[in-house]
Amino acid sequence: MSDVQTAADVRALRDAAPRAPTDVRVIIRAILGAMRITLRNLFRKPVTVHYPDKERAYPDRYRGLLALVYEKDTGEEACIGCRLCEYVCPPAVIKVEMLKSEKRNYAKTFTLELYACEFCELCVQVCPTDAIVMMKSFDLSTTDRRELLLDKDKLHAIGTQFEQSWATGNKLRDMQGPPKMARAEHGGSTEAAKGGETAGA
Amino acid sequence: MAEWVYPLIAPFIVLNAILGIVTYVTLLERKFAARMQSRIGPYRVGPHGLLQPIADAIKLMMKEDVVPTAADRPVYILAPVVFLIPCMLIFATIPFAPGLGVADLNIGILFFLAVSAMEIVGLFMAGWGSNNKYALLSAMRAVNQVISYDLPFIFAALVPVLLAGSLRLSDIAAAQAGLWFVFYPVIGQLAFVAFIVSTVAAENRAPFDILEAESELVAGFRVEYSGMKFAIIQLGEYAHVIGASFLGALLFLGAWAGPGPEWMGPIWFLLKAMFVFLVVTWVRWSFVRIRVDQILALSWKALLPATLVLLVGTAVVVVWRTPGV
Amino acid sequence: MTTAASPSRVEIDYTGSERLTMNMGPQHPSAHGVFRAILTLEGEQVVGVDAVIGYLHRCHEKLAETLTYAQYPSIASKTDYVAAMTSEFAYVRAAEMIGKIEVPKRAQYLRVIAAELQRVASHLLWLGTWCLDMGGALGGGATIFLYCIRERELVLDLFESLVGARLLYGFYQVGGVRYDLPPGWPEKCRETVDLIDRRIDEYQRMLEENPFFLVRTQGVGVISRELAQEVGISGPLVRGSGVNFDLRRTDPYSSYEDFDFRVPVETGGDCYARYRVRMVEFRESLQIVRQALDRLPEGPVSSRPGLKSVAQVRIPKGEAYARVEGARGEVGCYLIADGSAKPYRMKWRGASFSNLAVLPHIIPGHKVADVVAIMGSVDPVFGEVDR
Amino acid sequence: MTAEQARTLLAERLPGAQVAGDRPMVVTVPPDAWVPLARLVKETLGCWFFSFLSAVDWKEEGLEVVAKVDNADDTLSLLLKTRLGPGVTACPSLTGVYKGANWMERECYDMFGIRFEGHPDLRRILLGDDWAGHPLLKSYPVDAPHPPYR
Repeated sequence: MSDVQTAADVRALRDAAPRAPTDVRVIIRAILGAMRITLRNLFRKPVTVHYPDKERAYPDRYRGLLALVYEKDTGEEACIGCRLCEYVCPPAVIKVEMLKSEKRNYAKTFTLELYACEFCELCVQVCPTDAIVMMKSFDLSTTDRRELLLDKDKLHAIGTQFEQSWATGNKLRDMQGPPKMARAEHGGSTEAAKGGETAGA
Repeated sequence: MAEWVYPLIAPFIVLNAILGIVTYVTLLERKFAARMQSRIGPYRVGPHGLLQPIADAIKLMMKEDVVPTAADRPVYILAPVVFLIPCMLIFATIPFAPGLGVADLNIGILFFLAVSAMEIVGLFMAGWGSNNKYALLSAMRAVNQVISYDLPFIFAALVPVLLAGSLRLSDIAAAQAGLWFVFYPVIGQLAFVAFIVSTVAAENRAPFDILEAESELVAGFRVEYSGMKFAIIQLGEYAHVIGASFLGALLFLGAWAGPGPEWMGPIWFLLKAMFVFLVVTWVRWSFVRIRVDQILALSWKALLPATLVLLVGTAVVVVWRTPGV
Repeated sequence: MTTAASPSRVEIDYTGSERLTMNMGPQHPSAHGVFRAILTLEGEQVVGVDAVIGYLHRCHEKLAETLTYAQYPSIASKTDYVAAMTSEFAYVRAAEMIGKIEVPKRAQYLRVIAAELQRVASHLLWLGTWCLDMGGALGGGATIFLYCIRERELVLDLFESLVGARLLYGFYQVGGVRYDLPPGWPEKCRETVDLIDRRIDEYQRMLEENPFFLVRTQGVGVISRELAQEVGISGPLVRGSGVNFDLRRTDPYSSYEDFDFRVPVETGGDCYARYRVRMVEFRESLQIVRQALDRLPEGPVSSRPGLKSVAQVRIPKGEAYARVEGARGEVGCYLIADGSAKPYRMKWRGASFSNLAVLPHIIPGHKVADVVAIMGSVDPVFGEVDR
Repeated sequence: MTAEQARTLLAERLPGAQVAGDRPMVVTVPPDAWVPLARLVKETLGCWFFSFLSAVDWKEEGLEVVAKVDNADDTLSLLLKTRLGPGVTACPSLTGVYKGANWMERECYDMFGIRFEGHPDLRRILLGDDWAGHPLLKSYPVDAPHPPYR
């Protein structure tokens, strides 16, 4: 750190560097060239979208608001309270309590702190019953932080309010996993594929 | 009407006209710059953003006018006014139509150039008065730059004066009836380019806007101003650029000469001034800013000698062209 | 956040003129994020600089010890949030090197496409913010900034239709990638790549011989070849100083050897040389994306079954250092695994951390305006510096 | 300078060094041979690129300082390790050999509390000066509320 560069060194370095073109023709051509670009853009269509008036087109895999959905056929709540999403969530914003009953289990309470969620879609990925999905909408702003602490019925309300994006647990897992026949010979090679094993986080 | 009424009403009308033009020129610039950057520009306030300047003006008036405690109060408070006065005075000598003007002095352009050099006093007062490191640095740079670019500005403006042979602005405009000075064979184009470059620099517009270089000095000498004082400084700056554009239109583009009936004159004059303003804005939005020492080097080493040679050349051509001198 | 001037700055012979200590940052418009440079000025001349970092420190390395291999990739993208794809790439490769997990060919190609598109998007943001710093928000700089952002939006749209997110993706996972290409994506990608190629010609015509730009960048912030090698900077910075060091060439990973591309090296070492290196890298990355799209093989996108639970990915005991050529240089991840679902220790080697360490050596002697140009050309991202 | 040449050179110049593996080649030395190893690696093996320097907390067995250097021209990459004994928090500094080590060692001190002798300016680089404790030590509680900031 002793050799602190001084202004003289800098001036020497600058003189050594190649000089900017000094003959007038090059300068004029460069200046006019640059101004021609801005002029050409003057007549191009502007790309900004009038956001609040016109809605932006969402791709079908859009990762927006989180929501809980109902079973397609029986119309019941899809969530069985298995807490897999609670374990996998990196910022641990999901809290689920299971309600045991005879045919199948339900989620007694399901809270999601949307203000800390990172929209990484891991919860959607691990959900065995495709209960939690992401919506095609990103207007999450509220005037009060407490509104962002979503409970079960708020999550269900969002589920019906917006259009659901493509990704659900099973679709993601099928896309990731190697095709069926490849999986057979992969079998137990490198890791113990004990599906659905819910080791504590 | 009595002869004292006209000098009273004319300035009142011209000042209000200028205030109107300046506020709407800011909108024109924002829309023009937006389109150049493939975006739309203000469009929410009023139809297509037409009420945006009025909204800005009201906002600035309502904003709290913070005076920093460490500021040198008298200098700080007077600075915006001292800055605004010359910027408004320059419109006194500009004739908007053959007879229509506040005061058509026979030394019109001399008055214009002298007064427009006065704005640097207000600017330095603002920088010094706000007692802020960034403002001080920016005020120093401002004095350097404006002074070194006033000379080329004056020499470029004097070329049409030589061609027209009179300092009175209306005479210069009349002399261009046949041939606009910008189309004068060689001298006209060079003088017009020199005029545009020195206008851009003398008004600290990019690419020479090291005065309020955000990336280094945050907001330059205006950093401690807010509310109405900030509006006045902003108004003064834009008025100065508009004044230079009007002067450019008058000197080089034959002020009110244009096809169409007689009363169309002022409208043509306004359109030409707006054209000059848009050229200055076009330059502003196309280039990266250059450093302080390079700006000064460009002025003293390149622009000043060039305009001097141009002036002498014009003089030689004028003397050679007028028979029997 | 040290307040007192650090003893490390040797007291330079005081030439009597008034000394001004100016704070550039941490909330400075051109500080590229939260970075504070305490500049000691003599008039316009910078005499001494003391860099203060740590404002964006979230202790990623402690976080990595509490999150499993399945969770951490989407957090890893928060280190270098401007080039999120390459950050995840390093972590995931380190885990695969320890567990000797082979990645299917298609996943390797998808990774290369994503990483190169991310380099283009990151360089676009670099060019935009650099011209914005030098040109001013109300000047020509803003014009080039908005053009670059307009093009970057096209790349982000591609990522959005592929992954669903625009800035932080979580696209990579141990053993491959999490998403396959949606239908119609390759055609859209080729069309975007061609458009960006044409637009880069426009930027070059606006800047290349432009005297305003050249005068601001040539001979400014020169990093000599020795200093470059001494401080351990990497990426476009070191290639701008004449050192031919590109990980995609010296240590090819994820089937980079299948593509032919040119590694640009300039000898000037100043801001302009770094600018030229990055402009060539734009074209080379676009070229790689085209080649990868042409030769994209069929097959699975991951060698492991879909993620079903948090602790599904277990890595046997071992350690490895995986490195990736990010947009700013060598992004590395030194991982020590102890056989459980969480790593024992993870050291993140951010490219910007070493690149920034060169600033105190090159800034003194320049004017204040140059400091802005140098900061922009070093292109630090403070998520990666502070981790 | 291929890996074998490097291996033989290391063996006869530094008897105490155990060399293992090839990519990267791991070289473990006792702390007192740390600076000579760095100097040897830089001058003779031509490893000019200083990738990173960090530490690992092996709980009872004490701290281990790790440094990665590369010779980019002929793809020779070395991982240098030195195990500080249990309870030892002092280590010779590499700033004399590599300028890049300056900030890295400051971060290592900040996170692990290892005092590097010979470092020109050893102070915290990422955390505030008034921060108590060194976060990356295994003994540092993960989510216990930290007094001053909660």
